Amino acid sequence: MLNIPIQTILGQLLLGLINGAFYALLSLGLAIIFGLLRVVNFAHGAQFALGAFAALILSRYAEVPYWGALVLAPVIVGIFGVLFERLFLRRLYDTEPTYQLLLTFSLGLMTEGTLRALFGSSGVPYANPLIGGINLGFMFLPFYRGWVVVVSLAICVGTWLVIEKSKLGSYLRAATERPDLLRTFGINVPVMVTLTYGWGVGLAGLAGVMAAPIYQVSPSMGSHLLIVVFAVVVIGGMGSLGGAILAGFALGVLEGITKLVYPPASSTVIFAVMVAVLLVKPAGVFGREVV
Amino acid sequence: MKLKRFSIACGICVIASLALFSTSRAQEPFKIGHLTDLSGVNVDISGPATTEAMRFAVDDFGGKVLGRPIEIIAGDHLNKPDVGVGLARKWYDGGVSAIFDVGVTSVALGIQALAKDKNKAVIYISTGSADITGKNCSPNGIHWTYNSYADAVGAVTEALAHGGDTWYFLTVDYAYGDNLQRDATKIIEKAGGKVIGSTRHPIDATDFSSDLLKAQSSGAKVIGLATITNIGTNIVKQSEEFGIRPNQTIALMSVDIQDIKALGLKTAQGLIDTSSYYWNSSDESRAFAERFKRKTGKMPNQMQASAYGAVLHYLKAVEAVGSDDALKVIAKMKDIPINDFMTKNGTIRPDGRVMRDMLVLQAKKPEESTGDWDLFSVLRTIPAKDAFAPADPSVCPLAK
Amino acid sequence: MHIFALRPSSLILLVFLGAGLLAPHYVYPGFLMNLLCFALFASAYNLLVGYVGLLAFGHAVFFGGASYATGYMLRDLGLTPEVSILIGVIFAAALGLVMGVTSIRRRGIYFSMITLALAQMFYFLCAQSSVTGGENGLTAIPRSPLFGIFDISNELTLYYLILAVVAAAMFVIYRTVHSPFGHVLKGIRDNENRMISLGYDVDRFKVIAFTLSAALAGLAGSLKAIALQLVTLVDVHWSTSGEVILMALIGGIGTAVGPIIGAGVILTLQNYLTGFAEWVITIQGAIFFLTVLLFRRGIAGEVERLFRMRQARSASSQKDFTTSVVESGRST
Amino acid sequence: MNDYILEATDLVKEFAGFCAVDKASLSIKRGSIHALIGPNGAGKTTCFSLITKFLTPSSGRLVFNGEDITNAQPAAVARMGMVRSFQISATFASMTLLENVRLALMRPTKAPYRFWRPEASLRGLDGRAMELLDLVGLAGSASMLASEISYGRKRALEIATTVALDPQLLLLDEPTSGMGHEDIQPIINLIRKISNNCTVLMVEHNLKVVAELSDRISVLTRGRILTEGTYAEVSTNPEVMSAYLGRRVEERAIG
Repeated sequence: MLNIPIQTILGQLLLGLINGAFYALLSLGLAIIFGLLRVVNFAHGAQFALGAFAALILSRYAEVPYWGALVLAPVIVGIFGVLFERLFLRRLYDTEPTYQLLLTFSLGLMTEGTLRALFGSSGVPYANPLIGGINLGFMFLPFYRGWVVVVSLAICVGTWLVIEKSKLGSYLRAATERPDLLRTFGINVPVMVTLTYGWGVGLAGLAGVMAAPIYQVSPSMGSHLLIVVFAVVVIGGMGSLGGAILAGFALGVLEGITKLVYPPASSTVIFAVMVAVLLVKPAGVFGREVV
Repeated sequence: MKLKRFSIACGICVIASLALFSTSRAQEPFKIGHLTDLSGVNVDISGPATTEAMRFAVDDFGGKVLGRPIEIIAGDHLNKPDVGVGLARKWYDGGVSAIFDVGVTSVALGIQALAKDKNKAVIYISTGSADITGKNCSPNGIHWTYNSYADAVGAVTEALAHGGDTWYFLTVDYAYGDNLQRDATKIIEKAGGKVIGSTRHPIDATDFSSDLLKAQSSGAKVIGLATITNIGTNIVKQSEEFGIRPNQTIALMSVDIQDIKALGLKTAQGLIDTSSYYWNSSDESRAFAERFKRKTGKMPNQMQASAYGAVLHYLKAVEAVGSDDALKVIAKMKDIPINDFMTKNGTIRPDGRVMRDMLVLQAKKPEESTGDWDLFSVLRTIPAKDAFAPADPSVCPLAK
Repeated sequence: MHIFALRPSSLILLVFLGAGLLAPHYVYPGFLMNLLCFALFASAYNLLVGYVGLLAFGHAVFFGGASYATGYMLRDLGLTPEVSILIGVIFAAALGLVMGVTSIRRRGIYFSMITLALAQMFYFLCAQSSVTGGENGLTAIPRSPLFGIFDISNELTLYYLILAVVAAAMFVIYRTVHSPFGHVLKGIRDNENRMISLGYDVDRFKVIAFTLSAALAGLAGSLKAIALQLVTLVDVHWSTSGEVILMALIGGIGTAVGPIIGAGVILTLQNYLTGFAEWVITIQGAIFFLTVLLFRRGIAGEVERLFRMRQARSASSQKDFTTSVVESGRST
Repeated sequence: MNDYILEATDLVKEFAGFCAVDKASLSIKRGSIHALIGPNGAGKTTCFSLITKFLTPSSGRLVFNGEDITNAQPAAVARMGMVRSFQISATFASMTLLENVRLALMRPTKAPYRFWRPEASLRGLDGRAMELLDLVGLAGSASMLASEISYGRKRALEIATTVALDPQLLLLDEPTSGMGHEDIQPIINLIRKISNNCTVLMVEHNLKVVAELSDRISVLTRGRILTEGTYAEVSTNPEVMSAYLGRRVEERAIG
């Protein structure tokens, strides 16, 4: 079984990278929310599904094409996130993280349940906007999958630059560590926190729109991904954005390799990696340990 | 001692709330249960709409049996065996004579054992596992609508008939997937075909491009999807991107009208579904479908449609026996032929398998479809003896 | 000890025991057995999250693992129930020891994640193994006679047996919480670094607590295997770990009776919300949502807080309740 | 056994390229009260954590009572008789004052592992616990919860808990930080009282406290020991004046 042709290996690696693009986008959103707000966002999977459904509803009732939904749906999901943060999550900032986690978890439950009650469980199709592909010699690469990687990379790198390298980003980081200090400089900290949550959630929505043409749009499309993406963030180092992005792509590739060697383990291998990483590097590969 | 008073108050509350749950026993209706997924991932396969179909049957039967009014209790097992079996146990102990539908195999197998224990009847509608009439067969259980074997037969034979003699399987890494692949392989090899490879995926996988790529490079003429329905439709959708069809045929073994609708005809066209029912196959089936749609807003699938016949047949047998003793009623059900709007002269095998002809349906091209629910054309009918695997006395002692 | 000298919390537990004795005359025993098993499971979990402050996310491993072990012993090896239960508990304790030793050095969210990861790996093993029956699970587990002689196939007999075992286990938890060992655990929860500076090997205490909690969760799982005569993959799935967290939360983390109430609420929701069909999940979510926002201490925690406030007002000099088990909320 | 209960040699601690403690050496004489002072950010707290083993030094050597403890665990050092307090008062909020002290008293016994014994089995320790509470003037509030008492009394409770372990070396991390003036004098008296039975090393900001209590003083700046001596020696050292006192004057001028 191990005499696998090189074309197959290349193909699997590339496919892994493509899947990694989704992981990276989702885990980036999660890492932003955790890194800057210290909130473990368990609604992330449902917000991912919400993004896909937003695109679907936009095309069905307003005839907004994919390209419009790509911008609008994340904004809509982001606004939901902002409202949720402003109205509810905010009240729990001075409690233990467990309660924030449980609140987002129940938000996820409500979102998924409502989508299922309204749209059923079997899923709804969403048309592929980029039909066709090119033959790379070792595999056939659909245009749409290529597009996913490009968008994901662009968004990931852009977000990382803004938060890690720009002045706005340094305010953000400072805001969450020393809100009192920033307030004296006249910067509105609660608004920044809200916008950060909105941005993280918007990224989940964006991933949802991008997933819509590949997967069936279904209420449970995010719940499988949720704990996998959590694992990605932990491996990368909670709060490390670069770590989340790299670990996302790396996991995609690792899954690809597992599919070659022992396919049934492909969705479990990540947890083995996570245990190993946490035992050796307690704060994740790129994390700084905060006690 | 305020806290002590609190604890006593607490106790009173507990006891009072217990009393609230206590059942008042007035006139005893004849109770049958509809146990299925009413809210979760499988709700579209059966769900609350099936309860409606069962109500039709009760109404058409006259609302009474053995002089008692018939009551249908609906319950949600949330796809969790402990919830499902717990509920079933409670129903049986509370006087429910028969449970219909169920779904998820792990729940069904739990109830199969329970029904035998309690000597009650259970009639499976949306459950697929052929084990119900195989190694887990029971004199108290009837497998009514279809099973995993029948589900696959149409797609496999149709592909074989069109020259698909080399196969590659994408199989879910579960006993269910194994069985499906094993059954399909038997049919393929009997027809002179060959299985040249397979790959297994975990049940929580979402991306199948890697498996599809392997299947593509294997050069097999047919890619068989021996997997659960949700995954199957996802694979079909993803196969579009990689341009797998028309070079290779995709044989989706477990699929239903809801899934075809979910995929959309553009993607689904040409797929084969083996089903006991299609709403547009005869005047009688159309009449039932209209009635169903008026009530629920959608067309029935085979589970929902066949639930009607299952309840009707069961009630007939109860009336004929004159009691709800499960062994006697089920023996009676096996005695009399099944006849309703969708099943003609159906029989029940000793192992509990309902034998009925199955329809081979093919998803239409988008341009051929004239309406929302105009999804299939009927290709042919598979006679009952070919639609189901023969009974195997070596695994089920009931089979003769 | 005179009965009126008992703590209020132990009195509440006695009241619950009394209610347990009467309950089968009012409520269906099958439901009650399930309730008892989950109440014990949640209490065992509460021992860890409420009294040590460890938010483990993989307790289904012990519950389901012991369930499988007990089911297998009863069905495939034909052992008697008491031996099967014992083996289940030992199996769960061993799993707990391994998971505890592996994860205990990590703190906060990392601890949660490593327990989740180990639980996912255990789930994978269960799904692959032939012993567990894969996705079909172990069905038709026999209710063999206890000690080879006592018939437990009768629902009511089995119910009282389970009630007795669960009550004994609850007493073990109660005793543990109030023992010198329990004080050490609370010390770790309140201020781990201070405990280290007092010379306590906190990791060792945490591992012992983890193992104890795992063993008790295993006992709950073993009993469930006999009560339901069925074990499936759901029992080791992460959603079951999540469910037990919700039970502890809704009832009140760190309270003696909270987990029992929490188990009751969640199982009742599952059993009695059916009328809402498609909206069940949404309603469940909304209930959890409101609980977290409005009744963060959980039902028992909030009730206790109210009484404590009244008490503080009426008897400010009387301080003899300050050692009450029922801690209001968790200190950070 | 020599005169020094604790000897630290060339302790170094680096955090990601930044050197918080740089070759600090320190010897604490048995029976003395030794103070470690220095301006903000001089590395006092890091130094303190290194000695108590809550941090592991990048290099250097620590000897306590003639035993090398460079790589020991913090709990193990505590059991050897070196007990620390914390900057932010470290009490067990959900327990009574009596239980707080008892938790320390029961540590050397076999009780901690006995999960099957009732709480009443600890009654034997109550007498000693009350003595200790009495020592710090808290005997009257023994049954109050630790979360219910004032900040100053929490510090006193913490000292009672620490003394309960009968330490040979007591390490106090800013024992008067965050306290009102009225609370400081009782704490000074308390520290003097307990120093009869053990050696004390304290990190302290309040120079009045340092002047009043300490036998010897080490001054730390930028991770290095600048000088060591009595209060009189140190306070007249010009280097200390510029590095430490000078800065305090500046701060005061700004503030």
